[in-house]
Amino acid sequence: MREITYLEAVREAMSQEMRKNDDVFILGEDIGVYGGAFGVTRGMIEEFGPERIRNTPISEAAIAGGAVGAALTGMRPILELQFSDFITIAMDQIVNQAAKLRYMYGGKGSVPMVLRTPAGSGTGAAAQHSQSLEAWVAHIPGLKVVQPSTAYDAKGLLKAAIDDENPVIFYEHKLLYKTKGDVPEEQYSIPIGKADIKREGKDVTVVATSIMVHKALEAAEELEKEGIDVEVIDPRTLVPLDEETIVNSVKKTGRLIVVHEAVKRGGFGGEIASVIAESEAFDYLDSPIKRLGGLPIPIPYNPNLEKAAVPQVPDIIDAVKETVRFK
Amino acid sequence: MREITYLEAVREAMSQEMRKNDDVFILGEDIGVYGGAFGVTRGMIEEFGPERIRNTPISEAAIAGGAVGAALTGMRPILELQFSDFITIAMDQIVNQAAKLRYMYGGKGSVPMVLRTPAGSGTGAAAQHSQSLEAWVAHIPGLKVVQPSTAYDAKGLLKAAIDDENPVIFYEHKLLYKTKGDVPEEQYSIPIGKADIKREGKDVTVVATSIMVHKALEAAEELEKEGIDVEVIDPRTLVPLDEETIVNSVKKTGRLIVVHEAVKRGGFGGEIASVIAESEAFDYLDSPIKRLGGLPIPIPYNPNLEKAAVPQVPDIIDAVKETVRFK
Amino acid sequence: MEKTLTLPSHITTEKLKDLYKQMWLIRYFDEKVDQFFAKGMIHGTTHLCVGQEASAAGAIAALQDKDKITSTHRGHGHCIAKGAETDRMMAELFGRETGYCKGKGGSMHIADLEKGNLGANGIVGGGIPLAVGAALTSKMKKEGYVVLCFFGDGASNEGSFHESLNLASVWDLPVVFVCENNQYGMSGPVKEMVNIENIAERAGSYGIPGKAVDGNDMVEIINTVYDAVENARSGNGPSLIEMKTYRWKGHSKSDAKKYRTREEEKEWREKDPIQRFKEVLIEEDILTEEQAKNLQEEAKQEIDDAVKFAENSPEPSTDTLLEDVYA
Amino acid sequence: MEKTLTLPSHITTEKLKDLYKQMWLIRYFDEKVDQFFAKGMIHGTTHLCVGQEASAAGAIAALQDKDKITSTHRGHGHCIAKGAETDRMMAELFGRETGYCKGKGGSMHIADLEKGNLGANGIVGGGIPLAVGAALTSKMKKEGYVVLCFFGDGASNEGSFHESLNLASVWDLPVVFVCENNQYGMSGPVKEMVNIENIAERAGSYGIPGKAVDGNDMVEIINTVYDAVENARSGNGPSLIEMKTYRWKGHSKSDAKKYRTREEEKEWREKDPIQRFKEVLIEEDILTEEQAKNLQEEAKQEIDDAVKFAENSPEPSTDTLLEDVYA
Ligand SMILES: Cc1ncc(C[n+]2csc(CCOP(=O)(O)OP(=O)(O)O)c2C)c(N)n1
Ligand SMILES: Cc1ncc(C[n+]2csc(CCOP(=O)(O)OP(=O)(O)O)c2C)c(N)n1
Ligand SMILES: [Mg+2]
Ligand SMILES: [Mg+2]
Repeated sequence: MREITYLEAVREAMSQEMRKNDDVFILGEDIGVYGGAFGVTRGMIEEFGPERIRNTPISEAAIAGGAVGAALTGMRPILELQFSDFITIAMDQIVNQAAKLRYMYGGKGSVPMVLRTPAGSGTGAAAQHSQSLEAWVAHIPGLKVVQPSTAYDAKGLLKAAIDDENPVIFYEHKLLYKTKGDVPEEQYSIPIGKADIKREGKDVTVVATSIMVHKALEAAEELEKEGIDVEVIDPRTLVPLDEETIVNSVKKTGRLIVVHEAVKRGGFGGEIASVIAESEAFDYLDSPIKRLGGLPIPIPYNPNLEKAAVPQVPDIIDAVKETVRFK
Repeated sequence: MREITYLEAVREAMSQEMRKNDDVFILGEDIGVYGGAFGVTRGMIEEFGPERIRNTPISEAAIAGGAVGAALTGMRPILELQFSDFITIAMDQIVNQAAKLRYMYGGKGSVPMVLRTPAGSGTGAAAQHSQSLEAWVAHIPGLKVVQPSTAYDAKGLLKAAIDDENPVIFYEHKLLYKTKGDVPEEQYSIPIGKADIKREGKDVTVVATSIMVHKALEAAEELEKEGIDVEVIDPRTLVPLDEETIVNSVKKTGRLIVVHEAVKRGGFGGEIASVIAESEAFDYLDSPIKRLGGLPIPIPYNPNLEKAAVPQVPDIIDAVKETVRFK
Repeated sequence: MEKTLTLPSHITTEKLKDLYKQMWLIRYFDEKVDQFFAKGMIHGTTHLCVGQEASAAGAIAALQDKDKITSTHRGHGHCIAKGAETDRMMAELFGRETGYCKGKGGSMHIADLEKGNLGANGIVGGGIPLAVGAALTSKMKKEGYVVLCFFGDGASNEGSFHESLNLASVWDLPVVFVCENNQYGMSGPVKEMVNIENIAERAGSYGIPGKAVDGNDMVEIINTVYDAVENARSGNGPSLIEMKTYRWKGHSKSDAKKYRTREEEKEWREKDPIQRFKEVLIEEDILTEEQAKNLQEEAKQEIDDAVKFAENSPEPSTDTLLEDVYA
Repeated sequence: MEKTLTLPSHITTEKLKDLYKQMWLIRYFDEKVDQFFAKGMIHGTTHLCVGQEASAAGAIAALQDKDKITSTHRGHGHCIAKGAETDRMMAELFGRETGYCKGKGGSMHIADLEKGNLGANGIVGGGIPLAVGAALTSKMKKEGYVVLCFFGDGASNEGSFHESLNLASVWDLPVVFVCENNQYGMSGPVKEMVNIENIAERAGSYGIPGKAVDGNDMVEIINTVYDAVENARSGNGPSLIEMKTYRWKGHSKSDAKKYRTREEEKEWREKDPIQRFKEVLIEEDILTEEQAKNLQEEAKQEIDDAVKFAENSPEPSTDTLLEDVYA
């Protein structure tokens, strides 16, 4: 299989679908000749033209609401929100409109749209451009929430998201854009709601999301040298969450660590930890569940500080050792 | 001591402070002669005049940002956001500005403002006017989050919030406005970050927030008849969270149930449950931690449906029994 | 019987009679709702458009069936004018299973997608971006419909208004923005919330036509909206129409109307849009007094029947609670 | 040496010379930053205002010391003009402990509260409501200062622009809104993002004065801003000034500038604001060629020193990570 980057995988998923389905189009800031802030749509306006690759004014509320209105009336818009931090401006349209219209209308209408947006720190863009706010949308009934960690997953999940009849918030991680992986050329779909065991192991389950999947895998390799066998599970989608895969893993390993980049306090890790603690897996737990997440601070600018603000490989290694050592 | 309503307690806290401190003022939609959507500021424009009781246009982003800018330059604004659901429109100013300015500026400046806002369901106002979104702001470093459940707490916590040098999100519950309680006439302050044990008990700890405190107390009374002794803890503030009080209680009872009205998935209950599970109290747990929260749906209009969407007294009773019965 | 009125050709004398009856339907509907709320027979809140019948009936009369509307919290009139069945509307207000939203939406969320009513909206300004999106669909799919977007004077101070009008303008979309200026928000007088004479002047910011009309004059409304809609349909882009009118009732169910005088109310009641329309129709020999009376009676009867239908309809089962969130 | 130029009285010939040097400081500062980014010596991103020196230096020259500004992501020029020390600015870009934000903020978050610079802002349009709030403080505390609020052409399409200008207008606040129209957002040409000739026309929506000026003409800028500021100071409320200018560099560090032509860039380089200002000063006998050269040299030297200061400053310790979140 061919290797392409995560960024190319996202672009390919969109391009292939747009070739087949005239209802799909993209709107967003600077997605035309500029190619978007991270270059994801580069080249697309040349192929699809400005009607389907719609450069918008800097008006996050209107473009989000515009996508909702277009979706409600028969289009399948993909909204590129330039940085996921800017969802703060589009929040009403996403949460009070997109997520709720169908329910409020008593089951009429649907809002088949995808909001794609880059999240996370590590680029030196500081506090207003580096957040991981997926916990907000995961809290809102009516939305689905996807966080691919690999090029392969990105392509397959984006296809599924575009095909979904509901609003899907699709988080891309800035630092993953340039990572490469094997990706089939043809279209394929990864079901939304299916976790992936990225590494099998028997001593401890690490549930990691987005970029933390890679850090967990790195940690696992280190730990293997010390004879600790880590299972790494990537939920891939937070809503719906594949509880079954995680429960089964914990029943096997008896230990659970949850890692995300988002601030730990109030992050989705609390949800995952609690769901497992409330499940049949509770009886199998040999040590307390551990959560790793960002510090309770805005993301700082200085690169050393920035790195120290979110979990890194050594933090995961330490957490695993502590968990495995318990009792 | 005199009995007044929760609503009157909120108003009194503001009025007393405004009489003493010229820097304190209120801004918000319809807070003038109309008295605010729920009547909280009724009579205040007559006492303090339109300069300090500032009726605003329907512009949630600008009024939130206006409060931030005023706070940064020496005022102590209280922003009344008409319904807490509308924070979706003010989110950028609260999250990207108010919460982060001081940190981004390297510890310079402060934003002493209070955003007061009514939350919760039960009034038939349906999906866009009934949410409990406190988990969002509790996830954001730089904000403090307060949720009083009684008239007494409302007055003392609001005084503390106004005195605080940081942005405080102060959630009032619509159904609590008319509830009464003993409230001292003089000013007093309840420290932000101190939980309150609303009822002592030895069999199970129920941590409940806002209106759920009352439902938990009702449940406790019922359960007492069956010989089950419930301790009810009201954290009162989510950020900072008084972990110590909860940990000590769980060490005593060995059982924990967390109840909030907000949607369970991704709600702050996951945080509380996880914090306790990660603490020294873990070893004392005799049964799995249980969370009760809203169903994963927008709040429906029909009163029966509306009630069924969030935890009620019988749900708490059932959860307690199940927990106590465990093993 | 020859018309000497200048009106669009699809406004036949039959249609004019229908419109007269429709205005009464709107008025009786909302009068009934008012009574039921006063008696506590309806849950939640409501916003009545008594006095504003012309802006709803007149503006929508200018449309073709395939055209769409977005509505507001004060949406009963728009909904009836766009062809909704009053019995299912009333059932919705009663929270019944037979209601437009199966009892899940209530007054602020009635939608009738089949008839092109994209829904009322509880968020002030929330529907404006949706209208832009629906217009985008029309343009991209060449569906030939125009979207009529209703909102209030208060809503014109929301950021969504600004962003949406700009977006519709630069994308040349077939949408007509209709500001129903009823002189107040909830309580805020437009004179204190806006520093210009006519909200229609705001069209200048977007390079689109803007026009203020007498919002209680059916003939002027129909003609003005018709021209704007057909202009939009021809590909000439959006425009903004302001209709000066007045709500006779309080903002919502509990409103002492302290923010305005009884004299002002009286003045506006004398500009009763139904009465004025009747005078035109009689003057033009389209209607006799007797026929007018009959139409009014028919309307009253329809609303009485709607109430019976609603009262006799079953409550939704709580089994439906979790349905309709996702498509 | 007599001035024949008409300028506000506080603009002495000394001040004019300072301003000339200041423009060079701004240019050299950003040229250096550009080089360091190209070499990968600075982390993150940056937005350079080379070519826009007049709008920063000229507008701020019109202020009194006690006046305040809010700035943007493209804020180095504003910051220098408001009196910041270039060494501490450069240190901030290097992420050093001696920087304005102790390395926590970076380019987009430099603030200098003591000098009245309320801060750059990473959120497009995010600073506009802050300016309104600061102006409210001035009015309520009778502090007599005016706030100058900078933002770009792109920002004028954000809802925050609309809400803020309206609010400032109805509250008659001492704030002057300055739109630096550099013809593009990140890539979006103002001509495609706005359907009017001058953004200044948007003042009409708020009943405030609006004026478009040549943003590369120091004299016109100083006089226009001075009049607006003194008008605001006298209690006559806000106004909007648009400065037509151009950014010579790309939007941020990686920008192929495909959205514009090299010819257009050349045309605008010929309108170099520094060169034009020099010509005026020489024409007016305020400066000789030689003096001009010296001032330019001094500026260059200051920036070279700033770089040395930054390079020699220590990195912040990760021990400071958790500090500065709360006051
Ligand atoms: C975003 C938002 N802010 C505030 C409210 C509360 N609210 C409901 S209706 C209303 C007044 C709206 O005024 P206008 O747009 O003039 O419409 P009218 O009620 O006069 O028809 C307000 C403030 C809301 N529902 N949504
Ligand atoms: C709310 C928001 N949307 C988008 C961006 C990304 N962004 C940063 S600068 C910029 C262009 C801003 O254009 P303009 O206001 O004209 O300022 P200029 O960069 O031209 O100085 C964009 C889109 C942002 N930082 N914030
Ligand atoms: Mg109104
Ligand atoms: Mg620009």
